[in-house]
Amino acid sequence: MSALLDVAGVHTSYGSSKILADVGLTIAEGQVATLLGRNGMGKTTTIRSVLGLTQAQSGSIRFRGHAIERLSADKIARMGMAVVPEGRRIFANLSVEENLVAFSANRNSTREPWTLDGIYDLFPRLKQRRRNMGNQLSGGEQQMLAIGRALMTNPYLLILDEATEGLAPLIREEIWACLSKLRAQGQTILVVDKYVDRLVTIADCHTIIERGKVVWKGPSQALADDRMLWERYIGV
Amino acid sequence: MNTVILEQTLNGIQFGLMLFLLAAGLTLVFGIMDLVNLSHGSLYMIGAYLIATFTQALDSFWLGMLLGIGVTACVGVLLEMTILRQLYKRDHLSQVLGTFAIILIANESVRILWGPQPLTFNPPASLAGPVELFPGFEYPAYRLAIMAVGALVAAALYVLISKTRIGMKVRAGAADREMAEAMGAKVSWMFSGLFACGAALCALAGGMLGPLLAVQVGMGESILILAFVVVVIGGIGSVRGAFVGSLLVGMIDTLGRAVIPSLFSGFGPEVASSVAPALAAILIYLLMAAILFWKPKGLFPVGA
Amino acid sequence: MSTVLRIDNLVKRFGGVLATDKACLDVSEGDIHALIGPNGAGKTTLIHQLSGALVPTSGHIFFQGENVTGSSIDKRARQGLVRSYQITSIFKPFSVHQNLTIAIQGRTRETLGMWRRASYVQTRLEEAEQLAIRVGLGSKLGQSAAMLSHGEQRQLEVGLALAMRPKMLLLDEPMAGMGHEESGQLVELLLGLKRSVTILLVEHDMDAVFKVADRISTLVFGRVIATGTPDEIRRHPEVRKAYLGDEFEEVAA
Amino acid sequence: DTLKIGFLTTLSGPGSVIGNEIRDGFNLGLKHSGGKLGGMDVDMTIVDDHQDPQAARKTVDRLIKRDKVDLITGMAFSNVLLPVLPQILQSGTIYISPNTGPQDYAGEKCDPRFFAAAWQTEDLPAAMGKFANEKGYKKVAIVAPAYPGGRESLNGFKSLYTGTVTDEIYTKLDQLDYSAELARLRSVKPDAVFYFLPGGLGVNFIKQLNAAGLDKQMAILTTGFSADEDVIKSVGAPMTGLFNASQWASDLDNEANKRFVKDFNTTYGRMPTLYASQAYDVARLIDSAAKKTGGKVTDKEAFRVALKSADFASVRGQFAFNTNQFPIQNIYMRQVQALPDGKLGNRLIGTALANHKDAFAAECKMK
Amino acid sequence: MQAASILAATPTATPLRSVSGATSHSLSAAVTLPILLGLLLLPIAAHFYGQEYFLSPVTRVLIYAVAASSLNLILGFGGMVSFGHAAFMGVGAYAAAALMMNQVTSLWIALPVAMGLGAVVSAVIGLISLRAHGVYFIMITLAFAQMLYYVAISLKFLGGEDGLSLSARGSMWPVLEPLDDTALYYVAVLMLASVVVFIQRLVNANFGHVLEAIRINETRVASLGVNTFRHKLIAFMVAGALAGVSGALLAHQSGFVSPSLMHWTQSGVLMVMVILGGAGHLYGGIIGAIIYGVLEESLSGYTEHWQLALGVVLLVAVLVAPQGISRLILKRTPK
Ligand SMILES: Nc1ncnc2c1ncn2[C@@H]1O[C@H](COP(=O)(O)OP(=O)(O)OP(=O)(O)O)[C@@H](O)[C@H]1O
Ligand SMILES: Nc1ncnc2c1ncn2[C@@H]1O[C@H](COP(=O)(O)OP(=O)(O)OP(=O)(O)O)[C@@H](O)[C@H]1O
Ligand SMILES: CC(C)C[C@H](N)C(=O)O
Ligand SMILES: [Mg+2]
Ligand SMILES: [Mg+2]
Repeated sequence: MSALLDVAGVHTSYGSSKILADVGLTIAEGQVATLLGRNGMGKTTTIRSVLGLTQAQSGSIRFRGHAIERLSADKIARMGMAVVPEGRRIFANLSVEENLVAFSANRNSTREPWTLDGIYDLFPRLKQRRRNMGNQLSGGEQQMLAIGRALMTNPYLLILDEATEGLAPLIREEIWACLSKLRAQGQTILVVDKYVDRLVTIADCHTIIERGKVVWKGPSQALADDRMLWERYIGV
Repeated sequence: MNTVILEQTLNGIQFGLMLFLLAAGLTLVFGIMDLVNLSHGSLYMIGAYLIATFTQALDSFWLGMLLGIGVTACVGVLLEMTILRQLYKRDHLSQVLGTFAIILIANESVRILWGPQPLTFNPPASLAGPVELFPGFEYPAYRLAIMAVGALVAAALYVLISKTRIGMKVRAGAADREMAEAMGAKVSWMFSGLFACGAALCALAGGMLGPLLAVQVGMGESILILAFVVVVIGGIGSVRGAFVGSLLVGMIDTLGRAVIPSLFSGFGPEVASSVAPALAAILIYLLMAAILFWKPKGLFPVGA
Repeated sequence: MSTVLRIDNLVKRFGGVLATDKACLDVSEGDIHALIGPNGAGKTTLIHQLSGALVPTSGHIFFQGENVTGSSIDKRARQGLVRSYQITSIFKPFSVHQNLTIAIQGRTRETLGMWRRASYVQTRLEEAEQLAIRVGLGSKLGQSAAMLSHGEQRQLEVGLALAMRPKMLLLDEPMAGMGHEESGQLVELLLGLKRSVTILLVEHDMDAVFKVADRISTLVFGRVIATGTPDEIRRHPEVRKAYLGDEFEEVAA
Repeated sequence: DTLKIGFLTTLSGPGSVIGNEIRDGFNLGLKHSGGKLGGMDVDMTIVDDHQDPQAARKTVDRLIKRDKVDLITGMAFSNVLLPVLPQILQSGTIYISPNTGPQDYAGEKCDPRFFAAAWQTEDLPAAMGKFANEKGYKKVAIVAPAYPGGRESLNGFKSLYTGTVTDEIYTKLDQLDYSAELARLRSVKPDAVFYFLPGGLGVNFIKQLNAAGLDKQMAILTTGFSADEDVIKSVGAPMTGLFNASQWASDLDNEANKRFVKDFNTTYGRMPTLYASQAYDVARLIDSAAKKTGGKVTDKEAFRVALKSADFASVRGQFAFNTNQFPIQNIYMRQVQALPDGKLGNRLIGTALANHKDAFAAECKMK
Repeated sequence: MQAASILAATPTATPLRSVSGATSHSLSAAVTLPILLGLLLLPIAAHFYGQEYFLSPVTRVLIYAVAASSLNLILGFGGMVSFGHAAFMGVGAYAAAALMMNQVTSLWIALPVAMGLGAVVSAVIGLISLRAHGVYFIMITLAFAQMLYYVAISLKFLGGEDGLSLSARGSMWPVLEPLDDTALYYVAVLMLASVVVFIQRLVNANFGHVLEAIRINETRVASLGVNTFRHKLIAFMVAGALAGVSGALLAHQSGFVSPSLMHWTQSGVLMVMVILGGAGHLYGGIIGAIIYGVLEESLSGYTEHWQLALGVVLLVAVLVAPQGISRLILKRTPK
């Protein structure tokens, strides 16, 4: 399996404050990887750097074999990367259905792309709300919509930044189940989430960052075995 | 008596539809790019000047119109790419200052290029006279043509914005530009395209109204405020709202000017001459204040 | 124990959507009362109505025996009914310290002075600093709120509500976006407030809810379908079906 | 010695045609006086007043206090002139009006330093009122902008018209769309419509009136202000046959006029309008008066007396100042016709009011 | 407090700013004193060089500086972008003209009356429009200003559209005769100085801090127990009152009032001054008014096309000094 995403030596800052120092991360095709760490450690910043939303000062980011660290966000997205962003960021002036349809595409040329019906099967709640505007949804409904919106582009790499924030336990479970299903279908995924106990059962490999630096990398088994790591870096 | 009401109604619709051409571009640029573009009126002026000049040079109204619209769209894109683009991420205040500066520059440049005196040009000869709509009722053919153009553009715009995927993407870019880019939208191109559209609509309005009114420096500002009123009444970013708002404003303005003076005629022409026109003008603002009082986000609020 | 907050047949309609459907609820003084329910059940809508941000279609809200259904946000806040927001709502250009001093100004109603320098009020500055420490932002005092991470902003959000020294706090998903450690701290904080402040807590983090709540109500489709102790709720079949799910026991265990 | 002139006029907006004519006419008069006035070099500051009194007041303040001009002239519109005139007169500066002649300053407020060299605002409309009687129009609707010049013009028309005024319509001074007013006219059905709409306003009015087909339903009456060469040029054939009153005509038979019309044509490539003729006369008037005082204007009183004697060859033929320093002159009737060269233009057809004096001179206490 | 444990690890990459209660807007003596001194000496210099004419435009600029500062209070500090501020100036100006018509010549009467009227009119407008937000607020204030504009046009006894000339300048005890240019100039200087001091105290006081918080997040301030509407209304009235005073002074300075004083373009110019100078900066209104006024006066002396130059200057200003010129010159970092 080749690396779908390869991040090496990335430094990123906001203005004068340096946030990331020498972050590295590799995700092979078909893998589910996580990025873990406490609040404010730079998880979102790493994701933003990868997505091209925040320009990295230095370092290399390769996606599907292309160097993307200087590309614009929209270019990177069209290469097949989609994000469920922190805070959901639903398009408030589009209806639920328009949110899903507006950017739908088959970017990874799969034979069974996600369709509107597929998303509605996954989240029946959205189907009930299909005519509502984005800003007329509850927090959790917005979260479902954000996931659906990302899936509708059929990305090579799906990035979830705290995608279970604000979801009811039942729905959260459905998301985990959905991730497992996606993984089974060969979807490559990068997840940031605080439910580490769930992630170790779903993901293949993990990266922990602390104050902008990678402090640990390893497979699920290693993480599951080492409770010290949890306490030290994730605060569980 | 009935024909007066009919004629005034037609006048109101005609004025409203022209207002719509301006308001449509304004509301899109405002709602979608979140840009308070005071210089929208300048594009209307530039369009009118270009069309007047081309019409005279080519001796054909429609050719002049076509060429003028094209060139104005280019001017719009140029303006967008060089200056306005820098203003998108700024707050509304900077945008007000920046686009106010553009008004000054545009006005003086036009004054230098074309001189301070208004240009006049005539509608195509075929539309110059009146047509008899039904026995005993004549109405200027040109004003009918204006209505047709306005209605056509309104329909096309509505479909483009609310029914196509391009329209959705553009609206998405409006709601959250960064997120739209992260979804793969080339927002800067979309915005340039949208701006070109807005400029073209301005030119169309300028070209259609030019023969009726006058092509002069400052013509943009006087109508700009009305266009803003329309945009706000309709709900910022809503093409449908702009349409309804335009017709409302056009109607109220025309009917106000027609009816109010006769209400005051009892007080003698002296009073009527000073109070009536002022009152007629107040109506529009009263309408806006009232609408915003009941519907604080306009008639057709959009999004957040 | 007396009832601090009484919700009586509250209804809120958005066009065709019944977001709150004849909801009834009593919250006793000093309790931490958790409100759970599926996404879109109407929890946030209820909080909006309790705080005064939304006007109910019908029904009544009584706070400390007084009908507050129609009164404004600020009036309720002055009476001691204070909320935090699900979507973070802080003064982003201000520093953490400034955020908190404004909140204290609101509580002490020192808002109309036009001559004396506000920054000369030493006690206020000190209180704000103490508050910052309390919500875990002691080291970020001078940093502008915009530059805090998501989780840190959530901490500040809670700080603003606490600055009001409320009689009753309405917390809408205060833990969303917080890491385990921060959630843990917040749980400690809430436990510390127990008895002195009545709390209505909306939260999807069940670990936290079961740890702090005295009573739990479950909202489904705008109706309160069950109210009880944590144990009762945990075992309540309808709640499990609508919200917790079957796997929950193993997760919570 | 130099003569400092502040020349303030309207050079932009719908009224700019008028200001433009006034400036060009004055410049030609200056040229015909040998580039000097009364033998003095002329230092002239030309400023656009934008037809805005606030702006005009600032400019006048500067002209008087900073540039210390000897006299001011140029303004086209009464709504600009009236607010600035007190400022000018209080400072002792002479003002010679090449166009508007408001009623206040013809009567009670008449002032030794104020000269109206064109007409009193009621004069030409009054002639049209008399003409409407002669034509036998029983019902006339009248239209003007709501501002002093407009109100006075309609008063002027009414002063000699003996039929019924069916409708008195006032419009906004910056109005360009007359659809509402035209609809009103259509419903009132008068025998004729008299309108006073200076500059571009008049152009739009008559164009829109024609487009609405109203020209076939009522006779059209207007003054020279809305039927002169500038208007004919932009409106064209529909103007044919229009009667209009003016104190001047391009085919008035006198030497001064022939020279003026010919040279204006060669210098500017167009026929002059009555505005140009008025301003031309102002330049010639200043020249004559300054000559009389021996090239000195510092003696304001002497210069004033010299101006009042109006010892110059007006393009209007006979011309004299009344006691209120407003003109005594003939008002002619003209008609728009195809001229011998095939172009459309005004032709003199008779005298409407001979040796006309304005109606307010009696209220003026000056001798 | 058992929960007081601070986060174990926090990134400290961001530099800590000095800790103060809230934003501070100081009146730096190094800037103010020389300017004040210069303003006080200007007439003497003008007389010496025989350039008295310049007192008129400078007085005008100072009067506009008062109006712009009052607008800056609500626009820059309070976030209430009023597009109708010229209306309050107009109200003050008409008040002064009406008093003058009735032989009330003392500015000691005219100025307070204009101030009161400005406050009353702004209270009425504020009561209705302050419920709106953002662009809708802008447009509602515009609507009311336009209504006042047309009311002024229709009021025959105040001159209607044609305007009203003041018969003379007012007097101001201890000067008992009509003020000349120099005296009026000093009145304007005094007025501006007091307005600046007042605004400076206000924005640094409790009220100012709350006002700024309202600008940033009004609902949040309300949920902190503050009646935001009342605070906005008070600020709006203060600004309206100050604008009224400046209008009265302008009437006496120019000797003529007309509806065009209230035209929306006038409100636009006031806004441009504030933004140009720096919205929310203590000196924003003043610096904006001065730069705008000086540009207008000086450029119009050089070229008929001065508006082109003015436009270019404004455009450059907005591109290089997004926070306004005052922040550029005075190097005060924005919050
Ligand atoms: N726009 C910004 N400007 C300056 N600093 C920022 C900005 N956004 C985030 N930071 C800082 O960068 C650091 C890392 O933030 P980031 O959002 O990447 O954290 P995170 O790991 O995603 O945290 P969380 O779990 O709370 O979302 C934080 O300390 C935060 O204060
Ligand atoms: N302005 C609105 N217009 C129409 N429907 C709305 C509006 N606001 C909320 N709703 C609907 O009302 C219902 C209740 O929403 P609410 O935000 O209260 O849910 P919630 O219980 O807080 O959910 P979550 O746990 O996901 O935050 C949802 O179905 C939502 O779609
Ligand atoms: C004829 C017009 C140009 C001037 C008009 N008589 C006035 O008094 O304003
Ligand atoms: Mg994050
Ligand atoms: Mg919620």
